[in-house]
Amino acid sequence: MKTIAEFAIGYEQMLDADGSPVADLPEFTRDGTELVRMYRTMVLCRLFDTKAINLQRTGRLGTYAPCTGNEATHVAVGAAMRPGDVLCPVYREYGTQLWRGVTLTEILTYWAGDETGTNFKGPRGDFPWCVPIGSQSPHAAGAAMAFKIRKQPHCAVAYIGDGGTSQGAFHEAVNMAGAQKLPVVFVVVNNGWAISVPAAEQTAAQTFAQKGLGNGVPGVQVDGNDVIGVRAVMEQALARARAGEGPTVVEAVTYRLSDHTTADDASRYRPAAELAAAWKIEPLLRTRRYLESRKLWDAAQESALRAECGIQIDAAVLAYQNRPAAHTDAMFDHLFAQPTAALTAQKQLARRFGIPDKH
Amino acid sequence: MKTIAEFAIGYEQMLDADGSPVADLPEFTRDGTELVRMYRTMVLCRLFDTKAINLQRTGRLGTYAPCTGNEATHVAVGAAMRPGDVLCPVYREYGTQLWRGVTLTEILTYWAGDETGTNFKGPRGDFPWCVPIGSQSPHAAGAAMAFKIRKQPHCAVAYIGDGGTSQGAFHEAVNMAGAQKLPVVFVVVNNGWAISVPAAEQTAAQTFAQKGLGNGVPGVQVDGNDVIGVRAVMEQALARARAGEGPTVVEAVTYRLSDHTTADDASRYRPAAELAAAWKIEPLLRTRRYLESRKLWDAAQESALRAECGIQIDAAVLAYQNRPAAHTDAMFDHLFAQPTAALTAQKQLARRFGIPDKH
Amino acid sequence: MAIVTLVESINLALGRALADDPDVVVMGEDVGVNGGVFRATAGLQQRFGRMRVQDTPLAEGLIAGMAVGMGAQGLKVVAEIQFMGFIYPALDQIANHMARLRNRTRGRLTCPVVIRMPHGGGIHAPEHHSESLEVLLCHHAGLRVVCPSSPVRAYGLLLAAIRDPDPVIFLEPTRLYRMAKQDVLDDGQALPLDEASILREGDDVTLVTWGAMTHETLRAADLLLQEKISCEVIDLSSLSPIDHDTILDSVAHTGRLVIVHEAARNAGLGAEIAATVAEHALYDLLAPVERVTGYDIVTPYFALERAYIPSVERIIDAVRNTLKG
Amino acid sequence: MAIVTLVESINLALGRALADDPDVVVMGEDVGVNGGVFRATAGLQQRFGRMRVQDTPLAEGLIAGMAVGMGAQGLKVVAEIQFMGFIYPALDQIANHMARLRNRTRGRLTCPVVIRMPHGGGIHAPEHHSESLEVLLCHHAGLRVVCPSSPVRAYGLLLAAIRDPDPVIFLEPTRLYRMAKQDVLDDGQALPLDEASILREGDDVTLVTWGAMTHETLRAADLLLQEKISCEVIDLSSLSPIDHDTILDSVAHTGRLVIVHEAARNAGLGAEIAATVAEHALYDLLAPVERVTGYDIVTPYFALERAYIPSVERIIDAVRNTLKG
Ligand SMILES: Cc1ncc(C[n+]2csc(CCOP(=O)(O)OP(=O)(O)O)c2C)c(N)n1
Ligand SMILES: Cc1ncc(C[n+]2csc(CCOP(=O)(O)OP(=O)(O)O)c2C)c(N)n1
Ligand SMILES: [Mg+2]
Ligand SMILES: [Mg+2]
Repeated sequence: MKTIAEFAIGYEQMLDADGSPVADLPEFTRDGTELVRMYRTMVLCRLFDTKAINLQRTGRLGTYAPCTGNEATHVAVGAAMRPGDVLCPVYREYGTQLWRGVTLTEILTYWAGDETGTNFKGPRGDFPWCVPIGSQSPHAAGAAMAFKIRKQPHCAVAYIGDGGTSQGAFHEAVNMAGAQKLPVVFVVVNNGWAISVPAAEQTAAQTFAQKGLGNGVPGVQVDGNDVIGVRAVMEQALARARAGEGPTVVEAVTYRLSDHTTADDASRYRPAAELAAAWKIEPLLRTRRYLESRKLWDAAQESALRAECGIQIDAAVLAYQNRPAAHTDAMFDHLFAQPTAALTAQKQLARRFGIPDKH
Repeated sequence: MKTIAEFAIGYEQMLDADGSPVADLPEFTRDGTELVRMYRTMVLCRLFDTKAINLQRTGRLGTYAPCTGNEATHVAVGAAMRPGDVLCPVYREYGTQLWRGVTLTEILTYWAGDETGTNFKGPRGDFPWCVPIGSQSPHAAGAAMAFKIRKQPHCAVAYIGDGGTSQGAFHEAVNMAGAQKLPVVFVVVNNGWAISVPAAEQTAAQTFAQKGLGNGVPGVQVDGNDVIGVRAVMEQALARARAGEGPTVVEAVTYRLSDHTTADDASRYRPAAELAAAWKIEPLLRTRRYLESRKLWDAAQESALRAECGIQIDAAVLAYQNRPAAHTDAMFDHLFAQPTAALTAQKQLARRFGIPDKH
Repeated sequence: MAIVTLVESINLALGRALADDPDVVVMGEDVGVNGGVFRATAGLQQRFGRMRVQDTPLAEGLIAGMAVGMGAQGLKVVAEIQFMGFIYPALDQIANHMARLRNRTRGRLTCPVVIRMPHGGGIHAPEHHSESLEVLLCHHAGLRVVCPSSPVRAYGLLLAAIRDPDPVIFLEPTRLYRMAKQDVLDDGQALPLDEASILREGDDVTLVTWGAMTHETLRAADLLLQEKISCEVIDLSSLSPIDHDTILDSVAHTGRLVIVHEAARNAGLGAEIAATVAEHALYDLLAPVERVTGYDIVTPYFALERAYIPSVERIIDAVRNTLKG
Repeated sequence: MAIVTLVESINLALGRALADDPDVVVMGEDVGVNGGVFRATAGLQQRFGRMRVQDTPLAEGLIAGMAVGMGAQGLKVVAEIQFMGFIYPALDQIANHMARLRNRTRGRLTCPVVIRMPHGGGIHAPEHHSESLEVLLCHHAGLRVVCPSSPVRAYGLLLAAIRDPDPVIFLEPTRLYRMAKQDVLDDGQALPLDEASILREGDDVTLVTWGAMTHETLRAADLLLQEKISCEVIDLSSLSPIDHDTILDSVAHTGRLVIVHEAARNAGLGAEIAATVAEHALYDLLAPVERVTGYDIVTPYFALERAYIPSVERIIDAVRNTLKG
């Protein structure tokens, strides 16, 4: 039997767990302020997570999906993208969204069950959070098709989780993007778990980077806790996409250091030892160490940063808590450009009964 | 960047287009009568196709999906399977079904729009034809899961076309089968076209054998016009599956020598030269040549066979035409084991109005 | 003025939309070189190129999902689903995204998308090619569902659907595709959405139907007229929202209502019409409402499809029942 | 006798079915070690092993499609969909295969499958976690759709669904999962399918509802009783087929009908009930039928869900309307 096709998956890591460079660092790392900005955003995410979980625990927020542990991937993807690009997130990639201009207040408002949180003032073209797993992948292919039709220099970036790659919609989108060489990058955030299902039980694939091979789309795996490595790999994938060479599947290997959401209790299914080991390679510390080694950062700046983040977060929470209360009209006003007769009548009915108390 | 995973796709061909062996032939080819039986079934399929198309053209059959050109693949798959296995076909793999005991009359009855055609008297466990493209793949994974749970030695075989591999359901099933090492083989019949869409536009993948790689499932490509090669590859894949080593994606490269169905006119979209070239490598002639080279076949047997097939087909058509006319009760009698009250009432109503004439 | 079939009028409207608006993109399976399995897109790829008239991979969920992504970028996607029985893989994108995007982003992102598909049976097609599933879409807020009954209405309603800034499901009555021809003026004039149309005025009974069933219903009305029974025939046209006012006005006049649809009876769209009358016109009713529908069974293979599709005889029978009352 | 919540009664029924019948297999996302996101399958994998209580990959279409393949082999699959808003990817398999397999093979292959899922809102869950989509399933012939209203009924109806040789969609009222406890005797006794249950007898108005809305409806009935308005409250229980006889008998007695459901009004299941009454009990009606339902909007995020879910006040208001008539 002769061999007619061969494929390989590469692995990229630039900063190891101690923050030591283990590869030639790319161009962008020359710019220290940029690196610091990335680190600052990572820390903001981490601290915001703590705050949001606390708000939920104290009844001031709905179910919340934390991002702790995945900050390097999220921030690096944001930093590699351009403003005109379109992001199709899942629900926990706050680092990317913050970089692109989504506000902490919008994030809280969304998790408080208020649609105004998805009306981003910043990245007007970005898709909101996508709860139905896998369904965002075709949106990215569609946005990319629009860019291709209009000959625009933009790219779409679609996130998906390790669990999400089991959804057919993801494969359909990857196949389409490959067939039409669409300007899109599919980022698989392999954080080890899909709620209680470990990645190893989700698929026989030894990597998630290879998820596109069946559909003729190349893939690369990167240490998702290495903010420099992820950004480098993303910049290459985005450049390739913009050059009309087609999509890439990027697997970022990281770890969900939190529960799945505040409604979940990972201790029911996840070995404590695995979690402890994951904490040893988490992304923030290694980034800080690297910045310190480059004299771009020190303890004083660290404590200053944490203080600033605290202030920024408190301000966001305040704005969130002071936002106008939702009115029943809001349920009816945005369904259609031209509302139907039935809707107009029902809107009056809803006004009449308002928002009853729970019994 | 270091390489962390490598994959290869092999290609198998045992009989070339002239019918000359180009590899060591497997065990089963020692059995001349078995080879002849395979050839006879291929010829029966070809002649049946002509008859069915003629019946449709003359208003005695509904839309029909021909199998001309794909007979080697279909018969070889049937010959490699065991009676206890379960087949999940698409709609044109008659060679496999005939081998497993489906009758010509049942095939005609199905395409005449009569459900009794799917109540196979032979392979009771086989799924009927599956029109919603891609939706049969999970059925095969499910049947395979049942075999695994019950520790039965059976396998499931799911067909899919080149176009069908674009459906997410196919990838979901392949991923599941890989993750649980289910006893199933996915056969991609790459006949070059999905109605008017050429395989090359359907995907960027250079082979369909690789469709499982993303989900950790190995694949092999075989000359689908080589009945010996296909059977050999299928026997290996089935043996692997039975041994608990998991699924395989088998791509059989063949060609749809007919229109998509009798409702299609391929001349609208398909280059005549491509069709002519495909006729030069079609499966029947090479099989016959090989049998002749082994003194297993000659011109007299050929004409005798064609006469026998004609008689067999005419008998099947007669039985088909003499089948009892469908009664309106049949629409109601098989929905539930326990019919609902509404159904019982509606059944009476349907009786009252019967089957009106067309106006 | 061209004398065309319904499917040709669809083709005219698509060509017009593509010519008028560079943001219009037609996509689907076999819509390109092949011009669609029913020829609805014949010649369009040749005229407008492979970017604006696209063959897609074989995946309905992908088609709908891409339409969401393209629509959010402002493209007016007109996607074809080859048969309504193949809509299921697209429902997640249609219901969870297309119908919701404007609402959940408070108007920031929208979906100016049309999804066209053949609706109903009667053409001796194979399994899964004859389904009437309008109610699955009508139940979802955020969608409009339209179903024309003639070449003229198909042309005008499809243009209206394409120009509407929100998602519209456009159901094309399969067995009318080539049945009757009409003069269609390709003048780019759209018909209003959200409105039913009265096909025939009458005094004794109101018949409400849509799509291909207008054919059997009008024929029943003809035959009944010979017995001096005068039927008002309403073509619902807009399956969501339903133009209840037109129906209620008619029932106020006739006092009798027969609803005819091909889809299964249980939880079919006819129930919504009957329910609304029971709520708002109870005292106008001189007789119980009647529904003449497909039976509550799996759409049969075509050998029995004529026994499944409501017949002229069944419609006449139902009208007689209401007159007994 | 154990005093349990509704979700615990589901767990008891699943455990009982797994213990009684080796062909029963429970599968779904996170149903194994984690015991399900609502704990409905807690402890079952530990008791019955990884083959009979299986975590699946994250793909609803796959779960339903595998259930078809396993069901055709005679396994009694009890599949969990994590929330009803995620049913869409499974609809192709449910509608095009599960509901049809027996019919299209003329009884040769069957699907003894149950698909369980939480139904409705009211628990402050994120987007897509509060949908009421029963009508999408009820419209499909070949399926039974069941929705219990209490721990006792959940236990008996789930056992009946699992033992039924045909596919059953089992909708579990999310906000009742932990609301009220009941004594549930784990005796393996099933309740009859296809039957509505009268929760309270009354003379003035018939209230028909199901699932979680039985809670608000009974409360409305309580408050109305204080004004000497006596309501008969019917828990539909079987959403498909509908037990119309029980409803028609009640309406014959009360002359008034109010239907309460959480799903959107347009083409909701309430329409089928109202339509059937308009056909078969028109002359029993002393007042127009009323429907108290979710509005025809996208299920709002939870900040407004209480404004969306029919309130006790809205039910009382509707009852008063029918009494005016
Ligand atoms: C279609 C669908 N099915 C089920 C769920 C419930 N659910 C929410 S998140 C999740 C697991 C997702 O895992 P993964 O894709 O790895 O993303 P992660 O949460 O780990 O970032 C599941 C099953 C859903 N949201 N959508
Ligand atoms: C879900 C679905 N979408 C569309 C169709 C219409 N259709 C029938 S066959 C076909 C092409 C199938 O091509 P392929 O998978 O290559 O199989 P082949 O017919 O070539 O054997 C299409 C689009 C269908 N049957 N099912
Ligand atoms: Mg994950
Ligand atoms: Mg093909």
